[in-house]
Parts: sequence; C-alpha cells; structure tokens
Amino acid sequence: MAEMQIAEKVSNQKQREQDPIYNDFSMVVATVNGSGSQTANMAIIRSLFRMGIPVSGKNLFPSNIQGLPTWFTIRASSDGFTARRDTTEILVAMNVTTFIEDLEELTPGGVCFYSDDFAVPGNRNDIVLYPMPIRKLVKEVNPPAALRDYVANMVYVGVLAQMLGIEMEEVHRALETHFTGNKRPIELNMSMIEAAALWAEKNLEKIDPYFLKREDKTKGQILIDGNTAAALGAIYGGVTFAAWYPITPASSLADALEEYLPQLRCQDGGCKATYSIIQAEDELAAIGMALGAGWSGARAMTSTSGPGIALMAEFAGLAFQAEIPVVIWDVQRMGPSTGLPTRTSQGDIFFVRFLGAGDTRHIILLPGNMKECFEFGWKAFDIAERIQSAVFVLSDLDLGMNLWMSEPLEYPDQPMDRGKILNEEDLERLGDFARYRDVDGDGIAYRTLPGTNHPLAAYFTRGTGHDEYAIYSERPDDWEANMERLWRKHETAKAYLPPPVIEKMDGASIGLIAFGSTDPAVREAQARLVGENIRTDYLRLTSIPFRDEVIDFVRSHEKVYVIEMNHDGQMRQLLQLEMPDQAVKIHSIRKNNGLPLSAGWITPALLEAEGG
Amino acid sequence: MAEMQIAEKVSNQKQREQDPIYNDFSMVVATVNGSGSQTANMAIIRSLFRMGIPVSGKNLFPSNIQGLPTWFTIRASSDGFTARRDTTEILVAMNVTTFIEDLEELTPGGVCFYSDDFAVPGNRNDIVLYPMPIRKLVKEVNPPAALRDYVANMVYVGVLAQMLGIEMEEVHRALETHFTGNKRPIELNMSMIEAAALWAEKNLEKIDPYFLKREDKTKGQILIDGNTAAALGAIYGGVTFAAWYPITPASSLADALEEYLPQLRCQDGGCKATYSIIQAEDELAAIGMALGAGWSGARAMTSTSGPGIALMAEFAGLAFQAEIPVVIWDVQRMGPSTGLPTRTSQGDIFFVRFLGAGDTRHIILLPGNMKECFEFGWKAFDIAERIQSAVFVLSDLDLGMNLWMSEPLEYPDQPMDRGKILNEEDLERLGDFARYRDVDGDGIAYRTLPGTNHPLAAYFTRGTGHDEYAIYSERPDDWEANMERLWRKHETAKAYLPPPVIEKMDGASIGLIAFGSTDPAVREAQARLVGENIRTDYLRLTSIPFRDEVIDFVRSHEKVYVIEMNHDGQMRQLLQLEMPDQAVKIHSIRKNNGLPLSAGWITPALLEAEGG
Amino acid sequence: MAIRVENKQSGPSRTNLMGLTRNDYKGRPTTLCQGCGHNSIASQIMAACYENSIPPEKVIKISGIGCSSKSPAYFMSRSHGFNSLHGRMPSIATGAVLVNRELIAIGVSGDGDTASIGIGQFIHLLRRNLPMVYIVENNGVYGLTKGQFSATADKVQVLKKIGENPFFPVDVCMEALIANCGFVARSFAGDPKQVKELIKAALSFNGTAVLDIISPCVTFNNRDESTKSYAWGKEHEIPIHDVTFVPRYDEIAVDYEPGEGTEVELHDGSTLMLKKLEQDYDPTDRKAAIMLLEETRARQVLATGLIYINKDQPPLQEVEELVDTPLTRLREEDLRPSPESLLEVLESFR
Amino acid sequence: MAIRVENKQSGPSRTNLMGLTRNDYKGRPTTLCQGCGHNSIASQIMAACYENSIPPEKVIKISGIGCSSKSPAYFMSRSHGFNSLHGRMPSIATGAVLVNRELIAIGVSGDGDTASIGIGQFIHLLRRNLPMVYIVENNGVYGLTKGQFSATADKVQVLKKIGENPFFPVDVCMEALIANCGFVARSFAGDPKQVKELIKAALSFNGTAVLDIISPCVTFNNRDESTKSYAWGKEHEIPIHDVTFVPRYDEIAVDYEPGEGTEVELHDGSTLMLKKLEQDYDPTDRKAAIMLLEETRARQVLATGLIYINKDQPPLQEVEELVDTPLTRLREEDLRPSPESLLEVLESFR
Ligand SMILES: Cc1ncc(C[n+]2csc(CCOP(=O)(O)OP(=O)(O)O)c2C)c(N)n1
Ligand SMILES: Cc1ncc(C[n+]2csc(CCOP(=O)(O)OP(=O)(O)O)c2C)c(N)n1
Ligand code: SF4
Ligand code: SF4
Ligand SMILES: [Mg+2]
Ligand SMILES: [Mg+2]
Repeated sequence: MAEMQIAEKVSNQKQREQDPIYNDFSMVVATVNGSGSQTANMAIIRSLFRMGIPVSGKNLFPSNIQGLPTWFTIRASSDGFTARRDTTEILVAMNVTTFIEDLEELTPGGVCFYSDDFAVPGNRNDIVLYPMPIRKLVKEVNPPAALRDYVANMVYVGVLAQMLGIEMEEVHRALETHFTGNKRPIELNMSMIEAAALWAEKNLEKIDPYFLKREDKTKGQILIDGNTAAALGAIYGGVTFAAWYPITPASSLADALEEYLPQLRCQDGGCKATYSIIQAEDELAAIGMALGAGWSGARAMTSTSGPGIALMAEFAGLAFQAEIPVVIWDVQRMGPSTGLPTRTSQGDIFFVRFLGAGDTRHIILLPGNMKECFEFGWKAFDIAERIQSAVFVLSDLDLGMNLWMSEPLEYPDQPMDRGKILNEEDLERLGDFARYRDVDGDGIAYRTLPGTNHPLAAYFTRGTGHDEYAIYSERPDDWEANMERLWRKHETAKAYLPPPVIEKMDGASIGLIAFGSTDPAVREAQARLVGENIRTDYLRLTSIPFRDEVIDFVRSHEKVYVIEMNHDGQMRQLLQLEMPDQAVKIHSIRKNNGLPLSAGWITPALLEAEGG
Repeated sequence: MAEMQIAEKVSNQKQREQDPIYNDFSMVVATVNGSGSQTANMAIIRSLFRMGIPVSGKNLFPSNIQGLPTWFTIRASSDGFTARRDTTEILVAMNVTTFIEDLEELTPGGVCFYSDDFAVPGNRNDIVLYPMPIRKLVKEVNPPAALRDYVANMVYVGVLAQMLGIEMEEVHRALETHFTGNKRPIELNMSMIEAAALWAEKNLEKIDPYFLKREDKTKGQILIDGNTAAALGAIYGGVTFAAWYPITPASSLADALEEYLPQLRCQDGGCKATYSIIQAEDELAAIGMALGAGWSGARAMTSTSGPGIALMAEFAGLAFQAEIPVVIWDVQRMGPSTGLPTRTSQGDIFFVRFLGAGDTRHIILLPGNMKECFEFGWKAFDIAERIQSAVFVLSDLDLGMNLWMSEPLEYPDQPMDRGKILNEEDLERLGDFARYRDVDGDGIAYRTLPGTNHPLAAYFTRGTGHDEYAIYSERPDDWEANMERLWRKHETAKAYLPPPVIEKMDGASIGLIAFGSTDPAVREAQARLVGENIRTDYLRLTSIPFRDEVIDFVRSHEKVYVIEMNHDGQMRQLLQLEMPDQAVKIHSIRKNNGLPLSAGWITPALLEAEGG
Repeated sequence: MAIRVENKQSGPSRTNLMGLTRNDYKGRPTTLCQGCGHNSIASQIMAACYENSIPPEKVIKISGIGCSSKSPAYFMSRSHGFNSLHGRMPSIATGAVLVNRELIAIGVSGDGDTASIGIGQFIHLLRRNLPMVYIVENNGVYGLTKGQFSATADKVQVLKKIGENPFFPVDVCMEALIANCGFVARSFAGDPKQVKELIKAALSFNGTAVLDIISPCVTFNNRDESTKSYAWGKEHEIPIHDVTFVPRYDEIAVDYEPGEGTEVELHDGSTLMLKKLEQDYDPTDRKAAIMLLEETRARQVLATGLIYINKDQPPLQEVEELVDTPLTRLREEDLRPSPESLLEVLESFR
Repeated sequence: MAIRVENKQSGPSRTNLMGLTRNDYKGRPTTLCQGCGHNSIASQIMAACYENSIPPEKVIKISGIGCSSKSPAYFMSRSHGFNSLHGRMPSIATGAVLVNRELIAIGVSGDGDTASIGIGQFIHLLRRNLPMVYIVENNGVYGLTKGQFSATADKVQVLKKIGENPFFPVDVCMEALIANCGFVARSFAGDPKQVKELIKAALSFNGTAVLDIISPCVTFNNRDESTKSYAWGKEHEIPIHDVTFVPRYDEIAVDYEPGEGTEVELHDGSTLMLKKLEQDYDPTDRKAAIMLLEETRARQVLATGLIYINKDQPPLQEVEELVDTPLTRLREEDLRPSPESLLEVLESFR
C-alpha cells in the first residue's frame, strides 16, 4: 500500500526505539480558513481536556474570511505549561499551499499527518510521515455534498485519535457538547471519525513517540476564551449598557454579551431586557453612547481594539475631565495603524494611558488569565463608578480569542459599588450640592443622576473648565484646584485597583515583571531558568497607576526585567517614569512579532541579558 | 471738577515724589469682548513699538463672542523682557463688571484709568486713579451712531498718549497701518484720540511715575503673531495643500494662509492657484485630506488644537505606519478635553508623541519664537518628505495668537528637500522597485508618486503589515524587519531636526531646559536668578526625538530643571525616559493655569527648589 | 374660538400644572450675543416646557459644541445638562435616554455641529428613532469660531472675511426625511409662536423629533441677503399651516371649519392642530414632504411648519424591548445573576 | 446595429489603444471568498479600464477598510493603490486628486465603510464634487468582520447569528442625490455588462460619480430572501434602461429608433446611450430620480441603471481655480516666493 510505504520508508531512517513521550507536545493543524476545521479542532482539544490533560488552543488565522492559511495549535502539557511553544512536534497538514513551509517548521523527530494527495518533498528524513487518504475515506462515508469539505476535517480527528490515543468516547462527548446534543451532525461526524480511526489502525504503523494518556490534571477546570469570560464578568457586574462596533479581535466580546445576557438577565419570565446593547455606527458613537449611559447612571461599557481606541480619544478625554464612569475593553491587536488585525500584541499601553489631549490620564486594568478577565469584567464597573472616570481593560487577541484552561470563574465576592451618588433624600438633608467639591478629601466628589427628582439635583456637565458648582470658569485658580483634585482622585484610585500578583522564589536574585497574556510563558521560562540556576521572583501587574506593592517589588530587587510584547518596552518605560531613582535597574525583555510569547524565546533572551 | 478731585484726593495720600519710571510697565486694558477695543490696543502697541520700545501684547479673552470680560496686556520693557508680567502697573478699566477685581490686581503704586461712570471702591488708597469722561468726550466728537461704542475706545488711547507720553504722530501712523491708509476711519479715530488727549492735558495732573520715551531698541524688528509667522513659513516652504477645521487657537493659522497665499503664490498674473486650501467637515477629514495629498506628492499640512488632535489619532498612526509625509500644527490650548479653549498650555506633548495605537511615535518640532514659527513652517515639509512620516509642530495659544516682537523672519537658507522620490528614469535605470526596502541603510526607503508613468512605479499603500514590496504580510519576520527599519529611520531623523538652542553662562551650576512660548519668561527668570547668585545654563528644546546635544547637556550638568506649562511635567518625563541613568537629576518646574508663564513665578519656584 | 391653554398660563406669577412658575424654568444668564437667534429659541424652550407642565427634573439638556450648544446652560437650570463634544450629541443622547426611558431629552445643536462634523451621528440617530427633541439652531455659520461657512450655508452665500460659498448646502430636514425620521419640522427664530408650538408637539412625540430652526447669527451672518438672516426670514417665511398645540388635559378648541385643517393626535394624547393656510399640505405624506423641500429650495422661500409626521414607528426603547423600569433604577438583585446561574454556565465550559 | 467597440477589443491577445493587453490591467490574486460579488466587480473595473484604454499609471485605486476595500489589491497592479482607514477614503481621495488633477481616481468602498462609519465623509465628498469614481460594493453586511448588519441592511433583513435588523436602511443613491451628486447609478454584480458600461461612463464623468452596486456576500448574506443576495437580485432587478457606453473615438452606433432612448454626452466627448425599456425614464430629472428611489424601495424591486446625471456642476479643481499643472509637479521656483517678496511682507509688520 502506498501509504504504508511512506511511513515505512521514513521509519527506516529513524531511531524508532525512542522512549514514548506522554502528554507533552505542540500540535499544529494547518488548514485554510473558512474550511470548517474549527469543529474538528475543538473536538480534539475538548477530548484532551476531558482526559485530564492540560491543554491550550491557539488559532493563528489570517485577516480574511476564506481561503488563506490558518494554523491551529494545540498544546498538551502534563506539567501544565500552556503557553505557545516555539517547536511543533506534530503537524496535521491539510493545506497544500503551506505544506512545504509547514514541514520545514516541524521539529526534528516530529510527526506529520498529511493529506495523501500532497507531494512530499524529499528533504526531511528526520521526521515521521503519516499520509491520510482523505478523499477516499470521505467517499466511503459519503456525507451530503454541501458538508463534504467540512466533514473531511474529521478524518484527521479519527487518525489522530487512533495514533495518539485520544479516547473515542471523549471525542463523542466533545461532539455532543459542540452540537449541543443535536444528533444528526454528531452521528455524521462520528461515522467519519470512526472510519478514519479504523483505517489508521489497519494501515498505519505507530513509529513516533508521542502518546496521550488520561491524567487527572484538569479537574474542576474550564476551557474558555477571554472575551467570553470578560462578557460574563460584565454581566455579573450588572452591565446595563454596552455599545460596540465590530472589530477583530474584540467583536466576540460583544457577541458573548448578546449570547449570554438574554439567558442570564431576563426579567419576569424573560421577555424584557434589563440591559441594552447597541451596535453603533462607529467607535466614536460607541464610546459616546457609553458615556451618555454612564452619565445617566448605567453600568456602561464598550469594547474595541487599536483603531477603535484611536477614534475614542476625544471622548476618553471627556470622560476624564467631566468625570464620567465608563468601562472600555481594548482587546489589543498588532499596531501601529491597521497593523495585523489577527495577531496579538501589548502595544497600546502608552496610547491608552495618555489617551486625550492635555494632561489626561487613565486607569488601566490588566487581566492575565480567564479568572481575571471575568473578575475585572465586573470590578471595572465598581472602579469606574467609584472613581468616576474611564477604566480601560487591556486584554489582547491571545487572551481574548484563544482557548485557555482555567480555574472556574469566581462569583463576585463584593456587592456592587455604585460610588458616590446623592439621591433626593441626601439632597434634602444637605441643602446644597456642588458637583465637583471634594467633600471627603479623597478627590472624589459626589454626583447626582439625571432624573433625580429634586430642585438641587441638576448640574451642568462639560468638558470645559469649571468651578465646584460645575459652572464654566476660566479662572486660573479654579482650573488648578480642579486639576489638583483630579490628581488626588487618581491617587485615591490605587486603593480600589487590584493588587499585583507576586510570587517569590527562595534564593531569587532577580525580579521579573510581566502582565496579561504572557503569564504562562513567563512561568514556563521561570521553570526553565531554575534549570539554568537562575532563580526569579515574579510580579504580575494587574493595574495602572502602580500600587505601592509594585514600587516595593522594584525597590527590593537589584535587577528587574519587564517582559512584554511591544516594540518599545512601554510598560518598562511607565515603571521607569514612576520611579526615576530606580530607572537604571529596570530592563526590558520584549518581543513583538504577532505571535504569543514563548518560554523558548524568553529563556535565552533573559540568559543573554544576564550574561551581558 | 469731579475728575480732578479724585486724582487729587488719591495723590494726596501718595508719595508723588517718586522717580520717573521709563519704558517699564505692564498695562492691562480691561474691556468686554466684541466691543472693538482691538483697534485701540493695536494702535497703542504699534506706537510703542515704533517709538523703539520693546513691547509685547497678550490678549486674555473668553471663549465666547461678545459681552464677556477680556484683558489685553501690553508690556513695555526697556530691557527687552516681553514675557507676561505678574504685576500690573497700569490698568485701563473699561469693563464695569470686573472693575473691582481688576483694581484689586493692580500693583501698589499702580495707575488706573477708568471710565468715570464707574463707582470707585474706597479700599485702594495706594494707587493713582484717573477718571475718563468717555461718554462726554464721545458726544463731543459725535461719531456715527453705529460706530459710537467702537470709537469710545479711542478715548483711552488719547488719554494714555497724553499721560504716558505716546507720540501722537506714531499713533497716527499706527492707525494708518491698521486701516491700510483708509482716510475716513483714520480721521474719525484720530479726532477722538486728539480730543481725549486734549481733555487729559487740561484736566488730569500727572502724579504717577510711569513714562514712555523714544528708544532705539526695536530697529529692524517686526511685530507679529505665531500663527501668521507659521503660515508664512509654510508658504515659503512651498505648501501645496492645507486642510483644516476651525478651532481656537489654530484657526488664524489657516486664515493667514488664505490671506497671504493669493498674493505670494499667484502664477502668471495671479488668477490660478498653485495650492489648495480646504475647510474640511471635521478634523478626521482634514488630516485624511492632508495625508492623501502628501501621498500624492504634495507638501501637505493641517492645523488644529487638542480636540482636533484627538480626532486625528487614527490617521496619525497611518502616517507613521504607511510612511506618508504630512505636517500637523498643534496650536495647543488648555486641556484635558474641551478644557479652556482660549487659554494657553503645553499639555499635548505625551499625547502627540504617542498618537496612534501600537508602537506609534511621532517627530515633534517646538518653535520658541516668531523666527522659528516661520522657519519650522518651511522646514517641517523638508523633514516630513525626507523622513516620510508625520511631523507635528507644537505651538500654543500664546505663541500663536499673541503679538511678539521679533527679529525679521529669515528667508530659507536651504533649497527644498523633497526626500527620496524615484521618477520614471530612476525606475528604468534600476529595473526594480521595492517601496519599503532600506537601500541606503538609513531606514528611509524610496517612494514613487501616483501618476509616475512607468510600469514599475505602482505600489500599494496600507496601514497593515507588509513586506518590502508593500504586499500584505502577516509573517512575523516581515513585521519585525519593517519595525526595525522604522526605528532606524526615526533614528536617522535626528540629523534632520533643528538642534536645541544652548546658552551657557560663566559659572553656571545648574541647567535649565524649556521650550516653546515660555522662552522670554525663562530668560527673564535667568536674569533675576543672577541677582540671587544663581547662574544657569539654558537649553531650549526645538525638536523630539532628542538630539545628542540634549543628552550631552543633561549629562554635563549636575542638576537640570525642566520648565513647562502642563500639570505632569511631560517633557521632563520624556527626558527621563530617554536617559534613565540621568533620571534622578532631572527636576520639574511646572505651572499650568492657562496664563503664560512669568519670570515672577519661575524665579521663586526655582529658588525654592534649589533651597529645598 | 380661542385656545384656552394660552390664557390659563399667562402672567408671571402664575404656576403651571406642576405648581411651578416660569422662573423655575430659567437658566443661567446667557453669554451669547445680544439678538442672537439662539437666545430667542431658548426662551421658547422654557415657555414650551413651562406651558406643557414638564417637570424640569425629568428633562436632560444635551448638546455638542458651539454657540448653539452652549445655550442649554441658559435655560432650565433645574434640568441636568451635558455640553458634550462637537458633533457627538446624538451618541450621548442615545446612551443617556436608553438607560433611563423616563427622561425627556432636549438636544440643542448647531448647523456646524449637526451638518458638518456631526452629520454621521445625526443620520444614525434618526435611523434608530431615539425619543428626543433634536433642535438645530441653524445660522449657516460657525458662530463660536468666528464665522466660517458651515455645511448648511447656501451655495451663493457670502461671508465678509471668506467670500462666496461654492458648495451645495446640507438640508437638515431632507436628511431627516430620508433617514425616515417621524417628526420633521422647520421654523424660524423670528416666529417665536410657531417655534414654541412645534417644540411642544415635539415634546409629546415618542421618537426623534427634528426641528430645523433658522436662527440668525447677528454677529457673523445677518446681512439681508443671507437666507439665515432675520430680514430674509421675515420676508421669505411661508408657513405651510398655522400650528397650535393642545395638551392632553385640555379641551380641543378648534378655530377653523372642517376641511380647513388637520388634527394630529400625538403619542401622549395631546393634539396638534394644523390650520390650512394658502395651500393644502398633508404632513403625513413623505413624498409630498420631500417635494416641498425640493421646491421651496428651488424657489428660495422658507417653508415653515410641521413638514412630516409619522407616529407609527417604534421608538428605540421598544425595539430594544427594555423593561419598564429605567435601567438606571434597577437594583443589584436585578442586575447580578445568581451564584447558581454561574455554576451552570461554567458547566458548559467543561 | 451592433456596437463596434466591443468587437474590436475582444480576444485575449489583442491590445487596446494604449497598446496594452488585458493582462496589463490585472491585479494580485484575490483573497476574497469564491463567488464574492466584489470579485466580479473588480473584473468589470479591469475590463472597463482596458476597453476605455485608460493608462493604468494614471489611475489611483483608493479604498477604506473591508472585504470590498481590499479589492483594489486585486485589480490593476500597475496603478498606485491606497487601502486607507475604515470610512475615510473620501478624505484621502480629496487630497490625492486635488494636488494632481491628472489622476483618475477609482474608489472602492463597502456599505459599512460608506454608510455606517463613513456616511459623513461620503456626504461631504459629494458636496465638493471631487472628480472620482466612487463604487459602493453593497452587500448589507460587514463581510470582513464576519457578518454583522451594516447601515444598508434592509429593515426586515435576517442574519443567522444576529436575528432581524430593526433599523431603516441608508439608501446610498438617495444620499448621493440629495447631496447634489451629478452621477448616481445603481447596479448589480450579477449584471456584469451593465456594471461595466456604467463604470466606463463614470470614468468619463468630470465630478463625483457614485455607483451603488449590489454585491452579494456569499458567506454571510446570500440567503434568497436577502435583497443583497444573488437570487433576489436576479429575480428583482429591473433595469430602467439599457446602458451602452461609446468612447469618444468611436462612431456612435445606435441600435434603437429615435424616441426609444437618450444619448448623454459626457465630459470627455464619449457618449452614453440609454435605450428605453419598459418605461420612459429621464435621468436628468432630479425629482424623478428621487421618486424612482422612493417607489422602487416601497415596491421592493431593484431598479438599476443611471439614475441621475447632471454635467453642469463644476468639479472641485475648478472651484478651487487650480493651475493646470498638477500641484505635485510644480517646481521650487513655482512654490517658493522670492526673497524680495518676504522683505515686502516683513515691512507690513513694522
Ligand atoms: C473637535 C472640535 N473641532 C473644532 C472645535 C471648534 N468649534 C467650536 S464650535 C464650532 C462650530 C460651531 O458651529 P455651529 O454648530 O454652527 O454652532 P454656532 O456657534 O453657529 O451656534 C467649532 C468648529 C471643537 N470644539 N471641537
Ligand atoms: C476604525 C475601525 N473600526 C472597525 C474596523 C473593523 N472593520 C474592518 S472591515 C469592517 C466592516 C466592513 O464592512 P463593509 O464596508 O460593508 O465591507 P465588506 O467587508 O462587507 O465588503 C470593520 C467594521 C476597522 N478596520 N477600523
Ligand atoms: S456669534 Fe452668532 S451664533 Fe454666536 S452668540 Fe453671537 S450671534 Fe449667536
Ligand atoms: S466574507 Fe462576504 S464580502 Fe467578504 S470576501 Fe467573503 S463573500 Fe465577499
Ligand atoms: Mg451655526
Ligand atoms: Mg459590506
């Protein structure tokens, strides 16, 4: 048989006596987008997850709709390392146009499953090749013509199941979940998978070392993407208004709001909405609506990415100056400009921090995992209403759109904080109301909501200079007093922000600082560095302005490395600005090429920095 | 006579035997806006200027059109100090609503000319009061009813001329200039002025010490505002396209383009335009048009202020990423948000420097006087075309809208630099064209202009990632290589930027750094500090990114103060970022209340910093 | 027969049905130029709200940036106001009203604010049919920035400093019509009675009500030839009908014979009486409305009145199927789903 | 009688009057979905430019962001292209064309790009009458962001994920008409011949020429009920006339009797022949055009063809009174005034 020949031929040249490797590889499925491989990939990843094996799933997709190369990476790691891995051990080659290149990227000793109508180049004798007779197998199962291409993806599910040891029962359950019990597609797909597995059993000889076996390391955990977690967080935070404009990679956050709100927040039997979600005509309108809603008393939010953030600049300044609570999710993608809409980055830190003319400054939250996407989803409203200002949450494409294993999301442990609002009785009691007076000395003044039924309630909101009564003023002292209060307020904010996550290691000599989606890579790098005799403390930032813990961490380490995904080392720079006297010991480890960071890159970069 | 009584009464209580003070005072004319006092104020300031006395004129006006308080300050300074002075020695009180307050601000020993129908409060016995019977005098001259209010302002011109010693001939010449020789208004106004002067001669006794006398200190100089100088600079820089949207304080820059272009750049007898100026529908469109024009090969610009800059953020990022030359004037006003539209500030530095999502960075020029407004007006095009990027010029309201004495603007000393452009012959000779290839190793690639008649000329401009041939690419190495080249390019840019202006003082112990409109105040403060035995070197920044001279200056001083008009010390922070190892010795002297800086504020602030 | 409403409420010491005096509807002193059309419109807003007995605390006054947009500071200080960003009032309104459906939103904008920088938000606001009164104080110039042409300036219009406008004007009413707006009116600040009656009607309309009011800028665009001047307006105004608003709680008193006018019942039960003048005009006919605008533009006359009305379009809060309680008044129990629900959701991610 | 133009240029090996082959008008391989309407329009753009013998080096291809806006990469690689920002192509076009009046600008946009985020720039572009071809590839959805409603989605339109669209659609042609655009056409990607002829005519028009072309998104909005689908278009298209473009250098060959059609001479001397079909339609009558759009919308048919033409409005470069030489080709001597002139100016500041 043709297939066996190839597998045989290659195996002859290889050390087939290798020890088996269990639950530790990075697998890439190379397809074209729009070909429907998502179901297949989800089935695989879910099956592994339910076999108790730590996994992550990252989709490297092009900025178009159909027909271009897409790579879906599944990493299985018994050690629980779920960051992107630089090496690929297993390649599922479904895209002929990238086949040669994909093969080249395969690690020596790696494995390639490929569609048997691809011409195999002769230059890789250090890998194992398994052909898959996709056309033939599909013909045998004979799905409806319209579904043919789609079902073809199930062939590799079946072959992989057989060759790696994915439990067929879990595959079946995964499909049940995917199709929410809908029998027809489940059966059709399963029949394809089983046929393929059977074929593989009969025709392929296992000569590679990669195996899967059930473990117990995902118990209680969930598999979710950050945008969904964020949307759920917002819902449990009592979001009442969201406006958005479609943009990759933020759209799925709004999608998730639209999906979950009706089921979670229906009132009295569920036909009336306790929220309003508006797809705006652009991002200027989206943030404007959110500001209007926040001013009116809603828990209001919008979600976007770089280009949208740019269009929100003027309103962001207004939120700061007029002190209007609003939550803005920036699911970062690669910039400058339109950049790479489907690639990840952490490049908007400076831009968001200073978004607005004049001395505008913004509060930023930095979720680093699924639990925090959820937690900051609700907490952001509390902070925004407490501080009466814009709160930006900086996620990124990797965090937002990829699949992450996570501890279960935790129900809010605090009641909603609506901040300082005066109602009719308060006004009656006080007998006076000055919107911008610092009554409590913390910089936060009291506000009233439109519609408050008291003659003292009204005030006039504006982006212009004003006195304590919100009346327009060009007086130098009014301006200065108000600015001082605003700074006092943003100082106060720190107490309401999530603290950094600090993990110390015995004998650590250097400090690492990171944030957001790079966390798994940093942790994995830490483990590798221990192997190189470098022990590190680790502080993961979760908010800006920096809390005292951050300052202390820097001060208490002789050398600090800030690891981030942007060209300039923006977070490193913000830290240096905060602590000029510590500036020289704060160093930058940065990479920004659109791919999620990997321990494979961080580790040598850090070793080199330490060596030099 | 009632008037004499008051003058007498006050004088009785004062030391009238003071030595006369020549050509050294700050005079405030307090009026309401829309009352037509501009002609009167211009007549005074021009007369002084032509009497050879160094002067400056600053208008403190409200953000409305008619009926609110406005203060026009004229400073005469024999020593050539033309910054705003904190003290007011002479008050011309024409606005009854602010009369009491204005009087309070008058320096002890000061002088007040006021409309005699105002009620004088009894609490200022330390000043000289001169009433002016405005109504009566106007009635005598009897101007046409429609012009009555307007002409009334000439009363104070006449009274001041008489009482301070402004030469009547110069007043006449000033009016001639103002009305470009138009007899009727000149005569009408002069008759009012003369009547008032005559009345003052007869009825007021000079009991204050302030006098004007002819000097020789303005020879060859001009009196101009920064927006006009900037527009002229752009014209001599060969501007071919400008798009703008009205906004205070930038509008008058575009107005000046509209005014001077037809006369200076007419072709063949003057009926056809070698330029196009478009009033856009908003700032998004204004910068978009300028970008389109720059891409097409024009010397293109736009001018705006804070809120407009916010709306330009997305296009600014595109200019950076797609490498399109464009010049953007930001005539700064007080922010955040709408802020104080008619007050000055230097608060947009951070925002502009990082304007755009991702790792966007912009080149910034910082004119500090009228000559530089002109010079950077033309040079900005050279730099933009050479570097192929956006060049921001940061002026401010004080620089842009107020009247400054200046050395004459200097004709460009270099031919136009159109940068690296390939034409048909070049393409033919080269046989290949890659828009984004770093041929010369300086990071600057060659471009072609649309319409270039050669099959190789075309390329595809985009804000997305691309390879050297401008073809869309998501490849990590393409992205990184392009970003590295962009950074190389911005490194190269430094050589094309204007160097800082450095002035050393013998025995200086500390370095001062400032930029923009604060220059006169800093110089005056330097002089005062010498009196306090503090000798200072002074570096005036003219561009960002910082050139080596700036780094050297900081390195070679033990302590550096950055003086600026914003809340955060933004320039100080940029400098600290540039030189982390010098960060601790860079200190901030900052003030941001809407008023131009004064030596009277800088000096004690610096003394305190030095003492502490 | 006279309309009793008017009589009942006249006199400064009187109170309206809310027990409030005219004074309770006052704003801060205006800082606009003397004689500015915007001031006269502000007066009519106050009068309309007073006479309609609208509780000022329920009103929000929102605007963009410009002389016109400043005017919310000059009426009804007992209402919350928001002087937002240039051209962006519609988005502020959308968020503010959706989350509190009991608010009565009065938006004041300028022609620059609405037709130049803001035309996009304006059109999209209308598509959504957010309930609010949207007044464009149309003077053909940018007042606050000292007299440049706005997008509604006539093609031949001349301004002192700038010269002749070469561009075709945006017709605010036409834009509203083709965006399917259900209440489109045009008026003239020099016709205060009509302005007031139209504002009253707009306040009773459940959807976006657009009022394009010619409001002369006495400082920069009041030359007699300008179609945005007092003189031109006085001379060229042709009301398409005589407008009288009769509140719900009033008897309708008709002062015309059958066939001489139309009555339009508004959403809150009040009635708008449109008395026929020279020509028959049916404000419920969209095509006729479009043609009226086309023709009066060509003939250079100022047709004023209620140009179009269509009450049958659902306002945004209905499209959004919101609960009856304003969202801003929902409590934590309404807004935060139960712990059990979270456990259920989590199960689906396993 | 047949039109000879067609015959002369057929055959792949032939060249046009510029001596160029069809290949010289090719772009890079498309990355759009198979069957996407945008691909078919791109083909017609190439064909029109080839057949009209337009030098590709004189063309600029400009766009916003979207699947549609990507398509300039897929035609005419020998023309400079600019894939700019979402909704902002009009401003880029304005600057680019004004400074080089010899450029022929072909703008390609989407319905999201033009009617949602970009409606403001679109309207203001039209007011200025910048000479360019402005093609809206209208599919009623945001293709590139995976199928949300755009502002041209029909009020009843249903999308799989999202449900029913509750909002009134923006009619691109109506917006163009009331902004006084002098060339307003509607077509259908499934009618390539008409698309091509209209593009040719647009290329010969000296002013903004708007083509609203229904261009089905096969991936997200091609269900038969959708008015933006192939099936619906095929079924409901009613051309208002038969359109044939005859270039300047060709004899006019009329295949209809007098009274059966109209000839419109375009600015460059070429002619557009509009053969009467079922009804008489006069594309020079603006009111008739408005009514056509109103009526066909109400009747839910797709009226295609040249809806309105008015050649008498000056294009922007004339309004701006520009010199004949493109501004980009002026030399330093033309652009930098003399040293003496500066001295004169300085004198005025003394
Ligand atoms: C983004 C932005 N650009 C420009 C301005 C400056 N600006 C203030 S008011 C105004 C025009 C107002 O014109 P209009 O809306 O017609 O109001 P009017 O003053 O005529 O009543 C402009 C351009 C601004 N505030 N914000
Ligand atoms: C400022 C900004 N917001 C959002 C996006 C994301 N985006 C890309 S294309 C697109 C919609 C395109 O729709 P349309 O113009 O109809 O083009 P189509 O893909 O349907 O051809 C959006 C919202 C963006 N690129 N820029
Ligand atoms: S400038 Fe014009 S619009 Fe502004 S307040 Fe004065 S009259 Fe009114
Ligand atoms: S998604 Fe739709 S619009 Fe985009 S390329 Fe595919 S078919 Fe065309
Ligand atoms: Mg106006
Ligand atoms: Mg579309």
